[in-house]
Parts: sequence; structure tokens; C-alpha cells
Amino acid sequence: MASAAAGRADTFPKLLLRNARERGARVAFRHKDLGIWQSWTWAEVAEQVRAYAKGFEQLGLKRGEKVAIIGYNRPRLYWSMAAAQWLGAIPVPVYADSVADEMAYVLDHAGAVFACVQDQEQVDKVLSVIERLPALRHMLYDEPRGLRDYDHAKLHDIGNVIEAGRAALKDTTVSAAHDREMEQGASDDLAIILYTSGTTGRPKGVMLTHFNVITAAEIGCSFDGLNENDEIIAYLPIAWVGDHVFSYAQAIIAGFCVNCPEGPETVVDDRREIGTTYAFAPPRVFETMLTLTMVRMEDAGPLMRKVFNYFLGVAKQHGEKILNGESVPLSARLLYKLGDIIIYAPLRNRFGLTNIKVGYTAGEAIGPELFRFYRSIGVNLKQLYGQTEAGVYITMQPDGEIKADTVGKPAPQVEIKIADNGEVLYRSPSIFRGYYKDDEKTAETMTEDGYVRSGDAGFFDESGHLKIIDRAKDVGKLNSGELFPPKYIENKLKFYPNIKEVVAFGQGRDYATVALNIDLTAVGNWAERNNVVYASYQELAGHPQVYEMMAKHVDEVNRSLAAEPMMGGAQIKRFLILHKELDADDGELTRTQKVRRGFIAERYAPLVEALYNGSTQADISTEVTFEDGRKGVISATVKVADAKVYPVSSLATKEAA
Amino acid sequence: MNAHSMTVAGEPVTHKGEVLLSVDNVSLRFGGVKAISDVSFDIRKGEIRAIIGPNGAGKTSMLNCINGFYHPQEGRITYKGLRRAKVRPHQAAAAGIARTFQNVALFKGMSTLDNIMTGRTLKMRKGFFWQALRHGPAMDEEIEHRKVVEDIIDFLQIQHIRKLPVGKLPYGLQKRVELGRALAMEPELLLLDEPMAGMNLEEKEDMCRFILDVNNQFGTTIALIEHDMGVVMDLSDRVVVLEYGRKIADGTPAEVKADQRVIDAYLGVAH
Amino acid sequence: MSDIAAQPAPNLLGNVWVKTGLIVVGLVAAALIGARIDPTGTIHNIFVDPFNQMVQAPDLLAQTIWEGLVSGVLYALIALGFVLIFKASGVFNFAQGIMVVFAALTLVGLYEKGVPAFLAVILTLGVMFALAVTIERVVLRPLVNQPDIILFMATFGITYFLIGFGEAIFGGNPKQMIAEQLYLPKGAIDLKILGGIVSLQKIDIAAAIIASLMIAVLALFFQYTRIGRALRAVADSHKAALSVGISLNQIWVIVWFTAGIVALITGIMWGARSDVSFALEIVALKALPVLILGGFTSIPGAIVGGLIIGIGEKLGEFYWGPLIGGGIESWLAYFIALGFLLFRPQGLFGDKIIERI
Amino acid sequence: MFYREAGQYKTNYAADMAVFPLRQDRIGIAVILAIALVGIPLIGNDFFIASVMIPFLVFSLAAIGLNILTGYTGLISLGTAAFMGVGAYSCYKLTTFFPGVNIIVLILLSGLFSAAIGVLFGLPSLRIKGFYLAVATLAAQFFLQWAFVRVPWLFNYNASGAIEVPQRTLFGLPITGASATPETRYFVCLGLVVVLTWFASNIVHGKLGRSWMAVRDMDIAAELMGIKLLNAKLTAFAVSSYFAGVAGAMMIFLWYGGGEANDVFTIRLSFTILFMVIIGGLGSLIGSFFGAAFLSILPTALKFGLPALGVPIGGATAEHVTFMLVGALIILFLILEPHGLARLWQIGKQKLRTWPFPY
Repeated sequence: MASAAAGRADTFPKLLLRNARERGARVAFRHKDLGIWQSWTWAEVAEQVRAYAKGFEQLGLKRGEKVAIIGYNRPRLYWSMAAAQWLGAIPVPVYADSVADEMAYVLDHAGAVFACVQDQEQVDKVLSVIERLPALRHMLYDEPRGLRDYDHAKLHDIGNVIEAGRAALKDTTVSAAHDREMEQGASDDLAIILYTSGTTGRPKGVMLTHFNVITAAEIGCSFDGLNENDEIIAYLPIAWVGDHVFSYAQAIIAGFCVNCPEGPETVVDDRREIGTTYAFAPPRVFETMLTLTMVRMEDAGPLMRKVFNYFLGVAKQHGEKILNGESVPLSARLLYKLGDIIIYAPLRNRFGLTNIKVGYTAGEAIGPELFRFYRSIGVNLKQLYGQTEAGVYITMQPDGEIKADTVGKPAPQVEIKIADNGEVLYRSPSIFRGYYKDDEKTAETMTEDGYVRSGDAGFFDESGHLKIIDRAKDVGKLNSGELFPPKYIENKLKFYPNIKEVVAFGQGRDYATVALNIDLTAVGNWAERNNVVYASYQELAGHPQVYEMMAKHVDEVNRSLAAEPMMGGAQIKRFLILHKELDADDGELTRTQKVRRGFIAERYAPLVEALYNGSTQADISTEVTFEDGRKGVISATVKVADAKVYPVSSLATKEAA
Repeated sequence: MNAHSMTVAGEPVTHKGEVLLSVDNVSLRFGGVKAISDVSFDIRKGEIRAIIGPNGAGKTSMLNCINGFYHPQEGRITYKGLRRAKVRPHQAAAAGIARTFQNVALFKGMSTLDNIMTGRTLKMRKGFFWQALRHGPAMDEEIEHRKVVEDIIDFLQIQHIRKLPVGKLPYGLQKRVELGRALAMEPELLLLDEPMAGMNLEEKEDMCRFILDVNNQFGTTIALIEHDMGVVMDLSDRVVVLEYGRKIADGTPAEVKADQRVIDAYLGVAH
Repeated sequence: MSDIAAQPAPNLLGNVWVKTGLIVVGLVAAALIGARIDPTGTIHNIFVDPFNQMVQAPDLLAQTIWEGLVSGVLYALIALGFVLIFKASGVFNFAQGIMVVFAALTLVGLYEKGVPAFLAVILTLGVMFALAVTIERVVLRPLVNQPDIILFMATFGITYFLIGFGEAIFGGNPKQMIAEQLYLPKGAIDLKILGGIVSLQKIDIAAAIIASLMIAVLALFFQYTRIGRALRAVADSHKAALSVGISLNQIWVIVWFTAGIVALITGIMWGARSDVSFALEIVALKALPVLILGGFTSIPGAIVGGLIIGIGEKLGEFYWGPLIGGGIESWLAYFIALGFLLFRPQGLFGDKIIERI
Repeated sequence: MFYREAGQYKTNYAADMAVFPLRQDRIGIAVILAIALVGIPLIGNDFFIASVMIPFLVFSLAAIGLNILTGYTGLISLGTAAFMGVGAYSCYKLTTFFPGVNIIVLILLSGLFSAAIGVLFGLPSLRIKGFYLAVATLAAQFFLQWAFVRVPWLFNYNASGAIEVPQRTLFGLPITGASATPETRYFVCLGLVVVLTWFASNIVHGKLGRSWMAVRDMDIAAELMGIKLLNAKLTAFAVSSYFAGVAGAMMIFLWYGGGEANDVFTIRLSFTILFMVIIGGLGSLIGSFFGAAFLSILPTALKFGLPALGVPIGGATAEHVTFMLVGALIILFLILEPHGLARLWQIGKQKLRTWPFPY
């Protein structure tokens, strides 16, 4: 670090002061509020945080106590974290959209003594469970609107707290003592507790020290060359490790500017206004953007559409290579340049990605088509694989080595090994110190030699890139003993726009099979173009031409499975297209639209039976719930089709050669 | 922390009591038609006063009399202790009476921002010369008022439509913008003519919250006409009921609800 | 219905201002006059002398009033064309003036080409019908549902087009109306009354009679024919017209054609009194103050307004004009109308303007 | 497609309320100004500058004036030419009384006189609305036109009855009178138009402009906002007439260079300017320029363009054809885009901003 002379800045408050010294006049935070981007420089932020910390102290906050932070991305909530850290207290960001009960659990479990919240809504939510929070002493809010008549004995406006702190700091001895308090902070102190919303059971509090978070943040900063000129927009939940590292830790370490949007509905516009250089978004954000693009282009004039599609074709062919710095013929390069002027650059502008240096997507698998689209139009989109327990980074995609279907190579300072059951284990300086108040879980997760069990199954491909296939506990085995990763197979198929849902079977069977749901919009469109007449989903799903189409998709998936080590055994031998759409109302999907494999296997037992007994069709009748709540029965005869299976070795080697 | 120490204080601080506006024996005729006959009531500072009644009861005409659009032939309207002879609407505005309309009366060709900015017109003082330069004092003044307007936009949560022309906005949002325009005048008395007409449930809830917040946060006195009896009972401190231009009841929501004449007038209409 | 109602109180403040305005206008006029004449005699010259003259020479007064009456009739005829169209389609037809010129020019032009006079009249009517159809097809139909000002501007377009078209075909030179060939009387009748001679041009008498006849015919047409009733219905509501079984488009054609007939007759009469030339276009603008006075929607209003304007401006020109240099006919009509308007903003016979809130 | 809005964020209200908040727009304006200031004098010959550019500038200013009244405040006026005439005659009288004062100052001052007259004839607007008001403004047109002829004091009792433009200089260069070159006159016109347009833009974006538009959109609501209708309407008349007056003075002193002024400020000129405003776009300053360009350049282009294309056309016929074409184009325009060229411009701009998306 540059400020080695002043003692290594090994905590966030220290780093904040370093920024105030070294780049005091640069803008640190912006918040679109009251119509304009209100800005604060590093010097101002440091001063605010310092006063805020004093205010905290006056309210009785002590070293080691926990401060819950609840709300949408607001500068003062980020400052609340820094101010708490100043005193050696530990901020605990909480998902703002969690229901009162969940929030009560986290606040109680963490033993939060203070809660810094955004607005009346959050105040009300905390108040509604106040009797479950005996430890909570004070609540601070950012937006006073509607709170005027609340009892302010234990409720404070953050602005007033900062003001009070500032007044107290006018005394130089107080001021000096206050700074000494901050200096006591050490890199091994806890910096933050992030609660992960585990898929099962109660959230667990992941404890990260200043050293962990700083190390993780530095990994990312040096990997992508982030510096003080970068701009990021903070719109993801502050309780999520990604936001904490990107919008808080890295911003403070690299000194770049964090922009808080006006509200959730203006993120797209706000991102365009700022023109972020560093971005993160889960795949669904990119997917929505692309869908909107395509929907809007449907309304464009025929000439415009032609030009657009032509240049998208050009981009598809050459764009990624150009971005990767590979050699491309001059004519293609010129054509791409032309496309850049009339299509790609305006598109990037509309997406607000004109100035983007690097963008990341993570959290779930991104469709290769989607991923390539953004790269082909010149957006340096990359994937990373991370976990809260790792302080985010596990693997990353280095520039020039981007593959749509892997999550990249181990991040710097990270060691990875694959367990026998396929589970990915990792070890790095930034891994967490354990789960808060849950040694049992900590022991379960950590191996003796310091590795963390990710819970995900994966493998390295021949070029050393990690591929994640599924949650480790979901990866099953065929009777042959080969791996059967249902979600992996399902995702591969779901990336085809024609396929809406997939359920894979194979656990404890001889081979893998799938049941498909076609996407009515996409296939309906296709049907219209090809004069295929149909009256219902059921009719379209059973159409021979649709079966042909699906067979092609399955075939392609089989080829790709065959080309991958360990996956070849899981090729799909037989498939069928379900006669009805899987529906959460019928209990076939979870409310978050994930397939409930076991339930479906039971419900459609005759069909599953047919997949394995060699029959070409099967009768089925199922009870369904209509939209108005009535129940009825749908019966149908569903065809079962065979798919070609490829020999594993030959293709795998061919591909590798 | 004690469970009770952080709950909402029971009653907001109010100054209800002082009479802000009183209507005494007012009658209004159009030609031979009597729209209002001999109506008296008062509006007290800080309260939410509802005016209800069946269609054609003379509610809107009453508001029109209060803000000087109509001039009653008989009776007195006293505002802040001053009896006003024929007051023009712009004089009423200058005296602190703002108004929204039954059918949204926004300036269709202007943006949300500009619409609300017009509410600040009375408070803007810089002369023609500075306006023509749009620098120096006039710009400072514009910015100063823009800040007020932004607070209102923030308050009403209409940030996302700030720069859109109001003509194309959905009805519910237009109503909100209109409320914003009235609020920009920082009125002492706010007249709302069916602020929730034609809204869906969610929009109604929002609007109720805004009205309560306005009353609570700025201490603005509010007189509102509303058909939704549930809303009226929840919102208002006192209710006056008109029927065929006459007052048939006046009192707290509970009192009015129990009044036989009101029940008769609303038979088949009551919710 | 108390929620929507008229504004009962008269606009007091407005009146104060308006009156101030009137005074200022008066002062300006006085200043202009003062620049021309001896200041000591001003008051006398304005307020006493003209009336002295009227009393002393009643024959001159009668002559002036007669002339005013005749030009008033012609103004009324042009205004009638406006009213017909405005009533039926809400279009403020600025082109009515040029339609008068165009009709007259076509008639004369056809005659010059050797077409017998009465055949020329019939052919001209055909041309006016074609014009009505064309306007309906090309202008009105595509602009249906546009704001009034747009339709108003479109009639400006028609005006410009007709000016260019007319001049290109018939040339810009003034022409003689074929009054004789149409058996219109010539010469004058001299009445010895009021101690002098009042000369009445026969053509003027004819004009007055023909105008009266036409108004009577129109009134009958509106009152007793199916189409006429439909036209009146359309003024109230387009739906009502449709229920009579006549399409809006047909109604427009009929109305514009009717206005064309009125234009032709006006053109003949006016042309017989002076030349047929594009100068008539400016004269046609005189119909505007007539409209203001009579209201845009009232046929009797157009007639009464026309007479008031015609007589008023002739009297003004004759008795007061010389005081300030003459030629005040060009604007006096507008001031007369403006004066009336300040007290009745909707015109003498216009529909009452109701302010709604 | 040229717009790169990403990264153009505003951190203060002054920037957010700028008339051209987008960098690309500011660049565009700068380019247009550069062309007007350097390009046109360099490429254009005397004919082009004197017969195309100067009329265009004068008409633009007059159209802005009328647009303030009609487009922004919703009051129709058919008396623009008369108010222009007031400006021209005021300027003439001022040059007679104050021969030593710079002519540009006098041109700017002469607008005040037409503003005063405009207010006078604007008084009825409180009572009279719509077409009635339009006809009422004809009173101004005909009365003033009459006065220009009948009050010899206005033209210094010249035998010709016309304004005689004296020679006046700026920094030693003649800018009015016979010896002023088209270039110098052009530069003076350009300077006046740019400065006054800037004023107009400032006003319509400020309190006064909002009051006008409020009166236009919903006068009852405007009054209940505390806007005094009479004040708003009269200021609109005053500002509008000021612009018209200055345009009129420029017309005589910088374009015609004197002559039969009483033939110039006719009802037909009033109509022409109204067309410019309508075709350009009501309530749009840039539309005023478009309208002026379209209607001032079209006749010239027809007159000289058709023969150049080989269409044999005589002088008189050319004029007739021009009339017909203008009439037909007006109708065509109203049918195709009733909101005027400004709307087309706006749509085009929006298209470029959302490119490649259609919306």
C-alpha cells in the first residue's frame, strides 16, 4: 500500500482516512437524490464517518458490538458500516426485503444493539418485532419522512447523530481520543458479518475480518486493474457479499466512486447517466436487457431490423475474437468497426455500458448465447464463481481466456481441489473465520487442512477452467456408477429458447432421461412462421415437428456432454415433452420457479416408467389447478422419443485436439 | 430496550381549534337554480375536514366559492379572520388556498417538474430582466425553488416521471402530480376535490398516506370532497354532509355516520 | 348539476382593465388626430359638428345610410358563407373571401371563353361543387379530429392555393362582371326626399332583394328539407346527423357547396358594383368583424352584424373620416366589432360562453 | 445514434436545468453557430446572403415573436405585420431624433414601442378568446397599417411616403444604408437574432414561460395557482410584439434598406408569419427557425430553382405557382404533421437518442 509510511492501513476506517489524504478532492459517493447526483468527496466522507462514529459512541456503541444495517443502497448506510468499524463495532447488513420474522432472527442472532435503517418502512418492520430484540438499544434512520410523530427517545435521525458527533469533535482532546480509538483497530478484527440466505435452514452469519475483506478486494482490484477513475453503481442488496466487496471494500481500496441510484425503478436510467466502468449484475439482469432489446427491435422498421440482424451476425462471428485480441481478417475488422458505429456503440449506450471496463456476472449459470451476445458487442463481460465464505472470489475469468461455459481459473491466492464426490474445495487468505455463534456448522464446512467445502460439484476442464455442475448433494449416480448431475443437464437444455423447463431423471437408474416443457412463446412463434396449426399447448407439444426440434436440441446436448470428462455417462437416452406446463400452483415448481424433481417423478410416474421401459408412448392424467382456483383433470397420451448417445472418448479427444 | 419506548406516539401534535375559515349562511344561485342554500360550517386549523354528499349536492360549488371562482349571492366566507368581498382566484391563491380538481386540471403540455414549478410562481420574485438572462439572481431563485419542488417530488415518490410530459401519464400519477402542484404553493388550506376518484385500491392507499402525511408533516389544513365513505371515515377529523345544496349534518365521522338523515341520503350508496 | 356550472359573476377586474384600455385607445386616437388638426377645434369637430351636418343635410345622411346598407348586405353574404361552414363543421373557413373571388373570376372567365352567360353560371356552379368535393376529400377528411387551429390554418392553405390557381388561369388583371348579360339592372333611381336627392343604384336594390331572397331560401332549406335538418343536427352533434342517415363527409360537401353558391352570388353582386379582382379578397376580410358581431354560429347574427358594420363604417367614413385623413373604412369595422365584443364576448347572437371547472 | 448519454450526469441543478443538457446538442448548436458565423459568409455570394439568409433571419425573429404569443400563450394574432411596422417606424423616428446613437441600440429600442402598442391591443384578450381574439387583432393590423399611410409625421413628411434608411456605421463600417454590404448587414442580423433568441429561450424556460404555458394549457388552473391572467397575457403580448418590432426594424433597415414600407407590413405578411409558426411548430423556438427557413426560402427557391431545372416559367407565373405550392404544402404539412417541423425534429432526435431501438 502506498501509505506504508503512515502505518499500514489495515482496516477500512484507516483506508478511508488514507483516501481522504491521498485523493481527498475526488468524488467518493454519489447519490441521485432530489433530481441530481449529490456528491461527496473522500475528504467529506471521511469527515462524515468520523463524526458519525463519534455520534455512535455518544449513543453508547462499544467495541465488538453489532450494528444492523437495513435498507436500499444509500451512502449513509455505507457510512454507517465505516462508522461502526471506526469504533471496532461490527456492521451486520440485512436484506432490506426480508420479512419481519427473518429480520428478527438475524438481528437477534447477531445480537445487534443498534439498527441503522433507511426509512419508515424499515423502522416499522423492526418495531413490529421489537419484543424479540431485547439487545436492540437504538434505531437510526436515513429518511425522516413520516417519522416525525414517532417517539424519538430511542430513535434518531442519522443526520442529527452525525451533527452531534461533529459538535463533540470540536474539542481537540476528544478529537484526538476519537482518532486513537480508530487506530486501535487491527486487521484481524472482525470487519463484517454477512448472513447468507442458505437454501435450507436459518441464515448463517459469515464472519470476515478486515484482513479477509481487504485481501479479497485487492484480488479483484489487481486482477482487473481497478483504480480511482472507475465508477460503479450500487444497486444490489448491501447484505450480499458481492455488493459489500464491490461497492464498499473495493471502492475504498481502489478509491473509485460509488453511485447510489434514486430507486430500484430508475437503476437502468441512472446507470446510463453515470456510465459505469465497472459493473456487476446477475444473469437475469442481462437477460432482461437482451429480451427488451429484442422485443423493441420487433417494433422497428423492416430495414432497421435487417441492418440490426446483419450486424449482430457480424458481431457473433467476429466480435468476441476482436474483444479477445485474436487475429481477424482486416475486412471483418472493418465491417465490425462499421457495425460498432451504427449498432454496437449505440446499443452499449442504451444499456449504459459505453464506458464499461469490465462487467461481472455470477450467482447462477448464464446462458452461453446471452453471455456471448454481450461480449460480441464489445462489452467485456466475465463470469466469476464466488461465495460469501470465500470473501467472494473463488475463480475468475482472466482477459483473453473467456469461455461461456466455465467460471474461469482459480483467482489469485486461491487454491482449489476437487473432492472425490466432485465437490469443489478452496483455500485462500480471504476465507472466513467461521459462522457467528455456530461452531458446529463451521466445523462441518472447514476441512482440517483449511479448505472450505463449497457445497458445489464441479470439475476442471483440460485448459484448467472450473466448471460447476450442480450442488454437490444434488449430483447423483447412475447404476453404472457414473455421475448424474441433473441440474447441469437441465440447464444445458434450458439455454435453448424453445425449452422452458426441464426435469432430468437418472438417479439410481440405468441411464439419464428428461421430460421437457416447450416455451409456448418461442415455439408458438416458430409455429406461426412455419404454418404449423395448433389449438393448445398440449397439441403443440405433441406435434411431430416439435419433437424433431427437441430431438435436435437433445442431440446437441449429448454431444457436448460426451465431450466433457466425467459427464459422458449422463447423456440423455430418452426424452418426452410433457403435455402440460409445469406450474407452481400445482406444486410442480417452487415459488421461485425451481423444479421439484421428486414431486414430479411421483406425479408423472407413468411417464417416468415409460422413459425406462422402452414403450413409445404412455397415457397420463393429472389433476390441475386453473388460474381461477378450479380444479380439473388433464389426460393425454405422451410420446417418448429416443436420442442418440455418443461414445465418450472419441469426441472428447477430438475436441481437445 | 423496552418494547413500548419505541412505538408510535398515540396522538400527533396538533393545533386544532382555531377557526381558519368559516362559511356563514352562504347561498349560491345560477340563474334560477340554487346550487347552495344557506350553508354554514367552519374549518379549523390543522384538521382534515371532509365534505360529502350525493352527486349534485353542491360540494364542488362550495369549494369554488371558497377559492373565489364563484361568488355567492348571499352569506359570508371568512378566512383567517378576514371577511372577503369578491375574491379572485389568484388572490385566494396568494392568501394560501390551494386546490386540486375533480377532473385533473394539469398543464398538459408541460413536464411534471414544470407543472409543480408553476405552483411556486407566487413565491418567485425576480424580475423580467434577470429572467431574460437566466443567470445570476433568476437562476439562483429557480434553483432555490427547484429544491423545494424536488422535496415534493421525493415526498410524492414521482421521481421517475420528473421529466415526462404529464399528458401521457396514467391517471393515478396525474392526480399525484396535481397534488404536488398544489403543495408547491405551501398552502395553509388545501382543497381536494375527489382526490381518489377513479383510482385503484393501491393508488387510493398511497393517496391517503400522502394526505395524512401532508396534514401531519406540514400542518396543512385540508378540506376534501370524497365519495369513498371508508376513506372519509379514516382520514377526516370532522365531516360536513350536503344534500341538494343544504347542510344536513356536521360532526365527527362517528356522529355523522349515525345521523339518520345521512343514512337516508346515502341509502344504497353507503359502503 | 352544480358540479359543472356557469360562472355567474361578471368579470369586474377585467372590465376595469378593459375600460382603461378603451380610454388609452381613445387617447392614442386623439393624439393622432391632434397631430393633424388645430387642437382648439378638436372636441367640436368630433362631437358636435358631424351631428350638425346630419341634421342639416338629411338627404346626405339617408344616402350614406343606404350605401352602408348595401355594402352591409354584401358583408352579410360573405359572413353567411362563414357561418354555414362553421356551424356544420366547426371549421373557421378563412377561404370564404377567396371563394367569392374565385367564383366571380370563373364566371367571367368562362364567359370570355365564349360560353353563354347563363350556361356559364351553371358551369361555375359545377366548378364550385367540384371545389367542395375536392376540399372535402383532400383537406377535411385527412384532418378530421384535428384541433380547430389546424383546420383554420388549412383554410389558409386553400386560400393561397386558390389565389395562385386563379391568377395562373385568369390572370391578375381586374375584369368586368357580366352584369348586363345576367339581366341585372343598371342605372339609378333618384328619390327626391328630405329636401334633396337620394340616389339608389338599381344594382344595389337588386343586390338587396337577391340577398334577402337567398337568405329566405336558405332558411326554408334548413327548416323544411331533410338535408337542411341534418345540417342543423350536425351543428349540435355529429351522432345526431348520422342518425338522419347522412354521412359526415356528404354533409361537408353539401355545406361547402352551399357556401360556394353563396360565394358565387356574392361575387356577381359585388363584381357588378366594382371590378372582379383579387382586391375583393381584402374586402372579404370585412366579413370577419361582421362575424364577431353576429357570432360565428348565427345566421340572423350575420345579417344584423353585416348591416351594423356596413352602415357604421359608411357613417364613420363620411362624417368623421375626413377629420383624421380619411380612409378609416379599412379599420373602423374592426373597432366597431371590438367595441361590441368587449361587452358581449360571444357576439350579439352567439352561443353563451360557459366557463367550466 | 450519435448520442452517447452514458456518463453525462448532473451534479447540480444549474446543469440539470440547462436548455441543452446533452453534450451532443451543445456541440450541434456550436457547429450551427460556426457555420452561420464563418461558413456562410465564406461560401455564400451576395445574392445568397442578401436574398436568402437575411430574410430568413428577420422572419425567424418575427416568428419567434408570434410563437411566444400563439405557441406559448395560446393567443392567436393576425396583426404581427403591424407590430413589425411599429418597430420599423419607431426606429425611423428614433434615427431622426437621435442621429448620434448607434443604430443597433435604436433597433433594439424601437421594439419597446411596438411592445407598448402590442400591450394596448392585447387588452381585449382577457375578455375575448380563440378566433374572436384573432379577428380582434385584425383591428390592430388595419388600424396601424392605415396610420402608417395617413400619419405623415411617421415618415417625416417624405414625398414618397416611405422610410428612407440613413447610413449608419458600427466601428466605422457602414451597416445600414446603400453602402452597407450584405455581409455586414448579415452579421448585424445574425448578432441580433442570436442574442434575442437566447433571451427568448431564457424567458420561456423560466417563471414567465411557465406562466404563459399554464395559461395556454388550462387558464382556470393557472389562475388558481396565483397567476394573474391579465399579467401573463399582456406580458406575452409585450414580449411578442417586442420581437416583432425589432424584426420589423431589421426588415426595413437591414434587409429592404428603406422603400415603400407601408406596402410591406400588410395582412399578408401577418399570415405568412403565422404560417411559419404553425408549420415550424407551435411552442417551439427551434420550430420558428424551421418555419421561417421553409417559407422564406421556398419562394426564392421556386423562383430561381425551377428555371434552373429547366422548367420554363415566367416571372408572373412563377409567383402564381409559388402561391399554389405554398398553399398545397401548408395543407400537406398539416395533414402529415400537424405539430410542425419542430415535432419532426423532436421525433428525429428521439430516434437518434434511442437508436437502434424504435422507442
